Amino acid sequence: MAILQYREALREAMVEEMERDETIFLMGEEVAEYNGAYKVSEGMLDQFGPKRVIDTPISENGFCGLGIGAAMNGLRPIIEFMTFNFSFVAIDQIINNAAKMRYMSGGQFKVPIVFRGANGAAGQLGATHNTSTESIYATIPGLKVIAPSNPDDAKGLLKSAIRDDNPVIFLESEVMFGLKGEVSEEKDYIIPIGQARIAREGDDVTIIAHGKSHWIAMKVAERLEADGYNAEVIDPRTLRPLDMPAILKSIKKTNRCVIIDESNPYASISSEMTYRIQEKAFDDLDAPIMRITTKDTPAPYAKNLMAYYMPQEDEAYEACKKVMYV
Amino acid sequence: MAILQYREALREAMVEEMERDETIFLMGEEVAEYNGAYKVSEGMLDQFGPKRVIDTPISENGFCGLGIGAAMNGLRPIIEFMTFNFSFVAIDQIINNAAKMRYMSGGQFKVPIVFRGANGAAGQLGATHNTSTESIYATIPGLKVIAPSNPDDAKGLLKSAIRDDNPVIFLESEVMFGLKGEVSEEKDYIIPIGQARIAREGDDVTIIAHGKSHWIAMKVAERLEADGYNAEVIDPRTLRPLDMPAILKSIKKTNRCVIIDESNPYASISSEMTYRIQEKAFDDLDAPIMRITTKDTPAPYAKNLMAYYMPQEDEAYEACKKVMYV
Amino acid sequence: MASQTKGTTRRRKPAAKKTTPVETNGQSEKFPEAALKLERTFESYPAGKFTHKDVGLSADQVMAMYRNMLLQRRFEERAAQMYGKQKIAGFLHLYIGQEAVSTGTAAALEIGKDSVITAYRDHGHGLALGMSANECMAELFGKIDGCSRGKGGSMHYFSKEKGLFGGHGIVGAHIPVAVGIAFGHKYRETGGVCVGFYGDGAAGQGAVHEASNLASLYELPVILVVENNHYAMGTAVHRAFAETEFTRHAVGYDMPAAVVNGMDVFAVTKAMQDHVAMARENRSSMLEIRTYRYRGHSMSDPQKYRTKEELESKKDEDPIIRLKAYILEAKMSDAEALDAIDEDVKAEVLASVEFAEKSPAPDLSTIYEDVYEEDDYPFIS
Amino acid sequence: MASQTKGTTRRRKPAAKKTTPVETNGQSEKFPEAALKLERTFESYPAGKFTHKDVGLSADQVMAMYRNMLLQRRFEERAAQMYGKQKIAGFLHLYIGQEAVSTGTAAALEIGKDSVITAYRDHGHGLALGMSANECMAELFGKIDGCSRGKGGSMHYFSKEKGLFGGHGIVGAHIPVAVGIAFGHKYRETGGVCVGFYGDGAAGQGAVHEASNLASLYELPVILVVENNHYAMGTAVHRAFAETEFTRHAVGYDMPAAVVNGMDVFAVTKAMQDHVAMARENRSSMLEIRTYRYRGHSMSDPQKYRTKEELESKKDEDPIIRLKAYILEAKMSDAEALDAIDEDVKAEVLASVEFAEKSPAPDLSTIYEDVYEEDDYPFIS
Ligand SMILES: Cc1ncc(C[n+]2csc(CCOP(=O)(O)OP(=O)(O)O)c2C)c(N)n1
Ligand SMILES: Cc1ncc(C[n+]2csc(CCOP(=O)(O)OP(=O)(O)O)c2C)c(N)n1
Ligand SMILES: [Mg+2]
Ligand SMILES: [Mg+2]
Repeated sequence: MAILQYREALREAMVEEMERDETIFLMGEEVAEYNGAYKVSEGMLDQFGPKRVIDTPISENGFCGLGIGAAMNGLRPIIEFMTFNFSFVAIDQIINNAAKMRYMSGGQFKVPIVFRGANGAAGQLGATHNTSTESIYATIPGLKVIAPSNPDDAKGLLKSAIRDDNPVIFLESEVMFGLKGEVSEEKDYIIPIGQARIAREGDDVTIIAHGKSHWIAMKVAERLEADGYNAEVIDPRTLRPLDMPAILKSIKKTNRCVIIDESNPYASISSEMTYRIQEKAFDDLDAPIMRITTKDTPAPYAKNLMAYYMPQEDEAYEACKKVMYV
Repeated sequence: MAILQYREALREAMVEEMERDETIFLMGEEVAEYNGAYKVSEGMLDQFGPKRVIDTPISENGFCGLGIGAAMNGLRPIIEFMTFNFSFVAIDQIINNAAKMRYMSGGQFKVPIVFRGANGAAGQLGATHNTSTESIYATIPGLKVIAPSNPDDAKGLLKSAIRDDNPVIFLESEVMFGLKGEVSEEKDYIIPIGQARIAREGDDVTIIAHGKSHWIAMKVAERLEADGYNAEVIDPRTLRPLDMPAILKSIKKTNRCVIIDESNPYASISSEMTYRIQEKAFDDLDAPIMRITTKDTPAPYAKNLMAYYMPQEDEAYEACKKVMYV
Repeated sequence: MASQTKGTTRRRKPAAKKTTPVETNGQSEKFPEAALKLERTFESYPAGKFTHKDVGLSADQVMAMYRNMLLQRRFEERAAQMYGKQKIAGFLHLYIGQEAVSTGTAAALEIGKDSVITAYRDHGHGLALGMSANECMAELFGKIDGCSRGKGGSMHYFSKEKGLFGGHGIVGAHIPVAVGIAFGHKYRETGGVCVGFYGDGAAGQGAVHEASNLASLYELPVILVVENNHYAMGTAVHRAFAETEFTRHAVGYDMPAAVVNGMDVFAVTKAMQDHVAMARENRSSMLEIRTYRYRGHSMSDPQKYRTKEELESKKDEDPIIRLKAYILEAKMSDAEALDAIDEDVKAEVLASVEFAEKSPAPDLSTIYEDVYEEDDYPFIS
Repeated sequence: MASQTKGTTRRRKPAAKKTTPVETNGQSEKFPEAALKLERTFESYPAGKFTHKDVGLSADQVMAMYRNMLLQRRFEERAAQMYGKQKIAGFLHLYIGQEAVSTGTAAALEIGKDSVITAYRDHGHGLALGMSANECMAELFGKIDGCSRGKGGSMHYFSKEKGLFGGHGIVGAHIPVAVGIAFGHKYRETGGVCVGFYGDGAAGQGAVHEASNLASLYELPVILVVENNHYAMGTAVHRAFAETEFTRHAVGYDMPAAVVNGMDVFAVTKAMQDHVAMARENRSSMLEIRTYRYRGHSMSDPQKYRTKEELESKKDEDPIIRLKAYILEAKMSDAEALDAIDEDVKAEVLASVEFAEKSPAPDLSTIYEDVYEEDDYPFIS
């Protein structure tokens, strides 16, 4: 096992895949000469040259569409959003072209493309730069959506995403780019899309959390352990498709569920998980499913407000106790 | 009561408000000289002239942003999307500018604007022209989202939306534009935003459905009545904010719920309603909440596929029987 | 970074490759003391200027073009009739009047190697590229033998074999895709080029702006073509654009541009040949092809935005009548033989209707096909 | 529809209002037989050409401009320091080097009547329009007395009173809003105009394209200004645009355009005055103001994309040093008095830091304020 930063794991995934397959290229703002706004692609221009590591103008709609056309014509683009906040100017390309092209063409044209970059809150950046986009992308059939919480998953899943013949939304995190963790050194390390990871086993309550909320879940589980309760922590890793078998198996054991989801609450990932859990495991639930999300407001700037805006560890802890009736 | 088409009710709402308030204007593709792609604005250019009824180039991002700037500077724009399928090229303006401007400016600038037009499926138009956008807009704090199912609600709610000092997403339907119904002739007929309508009372099962799915709910309720069951049919009318008190009151009575939602299922309105119902009325539920949605695929063209794609009356009927355990 | 010069990104290679004369005032370190001057010339390809020989076509090829234009026309006339009979639903945007554009383009391309992408008004382009009337009609009928398996309908013709990257419904949104297809050709060194057609109305979309700059900046083998039929639904060009000369839109992208009379198939062929040649050297360019749509925008258009007189006057320019006259004048054929072609085309179209009728509706299970690559994707249900 | 002529939509009123000479070839019914020719001239506003008298400024006004430019500079220097002390977080994009642009603009506007909107690099514009250092610093500190109640931060300065419609974080997305603000002025007949600033990088956004066409088509009182500081983060202009002369981007919108040396505050004032005058007659226009950002893009920029030499050479053009030299040369003031101004400005900035420190953090309950108009909106919780 190597110890890598999250950003390094992402880079390793891209580098290994690009070494393997000449049709893969990386495109985005500042990915080449600047070595990436968040240094994810550091050194890649030097290694692969400007044919395959390509700086763009600030034209997300244009270069996402370019990626889609290139994917239809034999290439496998990796498109970096400096952050997913800026994907809204290009969302029509993702929703109407990337996700639907195979369908509209009756299967003639596939779009093997990865849209990747930081998603979700990243501190005191204000309302436009802290958007969690996962529920918006997950609602779209034709896309896959991945949100790894640690370097190992980041590597294994990004490699899978690049090899996947469908358009994949790959959600990283500004806040986690520097996060270090063990990463498999296995050659061709692949984590299959659509499989959740049981990060911690337990039978008192199931905590589901993706992306950086996973780390809140782990802390809450520790606190609960100190109280004598065993939380099972599930990191879904892939949001579309959801690994419902893994989630349902856990619920059948714990009979309670808390979801931590860094999205605005309305029609979020937590809403969907709740629907599907109660649909399939109604009789197994001993308490309502509870969710901890960001507030139902835009993101503020002030330090205290922004801290308050985010899912709170305390809230999650209290929610667990509440669903355990303790 | 007058008998009006849905489109006529919308037009009456706009005309009455524009007669009342000079700062209101209507802008969009083909709204003026062509009298509206779906004839909603027929005659309005003649009545109000080109200063207030304005044709645009096919530049949704541009003219939505224009509307937002105009709203910040003392006007009350009504922006028509030919259909909401085309709102994706402008969604950044709606999410980042309309919804967040008041917040980012610490309350200095309000954005009283209505984005209106047809939403959802409209027959054999293929994958890009059949998108239900409600869950995407409803997730955004700062917006209100309305989806009337009949002419009377269309009129009363559009008038409220135009008067509202917040940005409002107003979702109509191509398929319903010709739908006729009674419309109040009351002067200044206003239906408050955020209030559900109990379309039919009953105590065996609650069926919640907005927009044109409401009519499926009504048919299902009739079939159930023939079987000897009384369904309560709730038309939420406003999707953000949701009238949870009305919904919960009904659930406490019926203890069962079926939701018909013409969105793709993942993170849809039905997901959110389910979360909130089980959260607040867990002990009142005698069966899992069931939803009927469009298929988890893009919309196809072929007649039989498209019919199959849509929420099915039969499915909804069966779901009601299932949650009633009959 | 020495490797930069081989890159995709343009490094201000100056005016050498320009075909339009340019007063070169690249942004310099020195601030300009005097007013900046700009001069540009945009080539014109008027009707009647080019013969079939000028564009290197044999008499047989001209006859094939004529037949294909007629096929496009008769196919759509029949489709309109079938729409009236409710065999076809949704939108049906007819290309009638614009056939010289699709046909002249196809004549300048290497089909199989080059690519075309267009908006929803795509029947003409599909047939010009050699798609069969059968697969095209079956698609309109929503049948399994349609080119897109009945999933696409009128707006979504696709043919991987013929290089048609679609029929697209979101105005302007396929132009970035066009640029990406060209990117693929250059990257893979296929030698192919991409022609991206968009309507005059689509020029109002930001997507077209972004894509145009990318095409020129990255020096991609693409020809961006405004198929200017004078209206976007009911909106005449001058009601939507401050600058109605589309060639001038190319100035902001430092792209050569030309204007073409789209009612003369040889003018289109010539312009396309010239610009395809540029594209083969990775020089992107823009064409405005002026044409006219004889029918309504889709099937339910009262057409109050134009006068009967205007429509009639334009019918004098009918590209099929023009080519017919040319053929007769050049004595490539005679009236009788041309009538026989018409009969033949009509028979082909009728056969396609029969084919479409007989083709089965897609099985309901196909709704879940072609969404994802894999067969076992766990759809929500 | 006779009423059309009074409308918002432009009806091809021809070249009468043009200030740049134009070869008029409006799209005509007749197809052009010969190549189309285009000639344009873009005015230049170089440094050193205009005196304060040329732009109608009194000595007092010049001194006030000098003081304000210095205030912008010192304010940001202090803000950078406070960022280092973690009193300020998130992004902090400094305007240092660009102060002549904000200041020259404010001098040409009627504050209170006219409007300005810009991107996230907004401190200079705020202070130039007369916002107080206190409310500006408190905003950076995220305090309740900040101009945006601590909700906006560095990127989101707003002042309804001074006509600053924001500080905006999504590149280019505020330019349609700029056009809408101008629409509001015209519609309500306020006599006001709107100046919309965007970065060179932002010109790559489709939003800017769409907005530019709308502004020109609807004849709105707006001036669209590319504040060209040569880089978008690490991307030099020539690496992002096929056409690096921004004035030429205006051709596609039939808009007059000019280039301005943004290191000379009088050049900016003059250009703005000329274009504000056009705007007051509902003629939209475009300005490219060339300037230079002396600091990194935000606080964590290694700046490897430019050489030390380049940076140093640009510092010779420092707009504050230039104005100082002008003042001394014109004997409007002397070195001592200028030093006193500097001290005074520093004191004002220090006081603003103290003000910001003392201002309370917003109460947690304010998180739910300013989302909706009403107090009783039923938030999900
Ligand atoms: C983004 C978007 N906005 C609006 C529409 C609705 N619409 C479909 S066709 C059309 C007119 C397009 O005109 P033009 O580009 O000139 O093409 P033509 O129909 O003349 O071939 C419009 C507004 C759309 N499909 N996509
Ligand atoms: C749509 C969008 N894409 C990307 C970004 C990230 N970003 C922030 S500033 C910037 C560079 C902008 O450069 P320019 O417009 O020249 O303005 P300057 O910073 O030079 O003032 C980028 C890419 C963004 N904020 N919005
Ligand atoms: Mg057109
Ligand atoms: Mg810049």
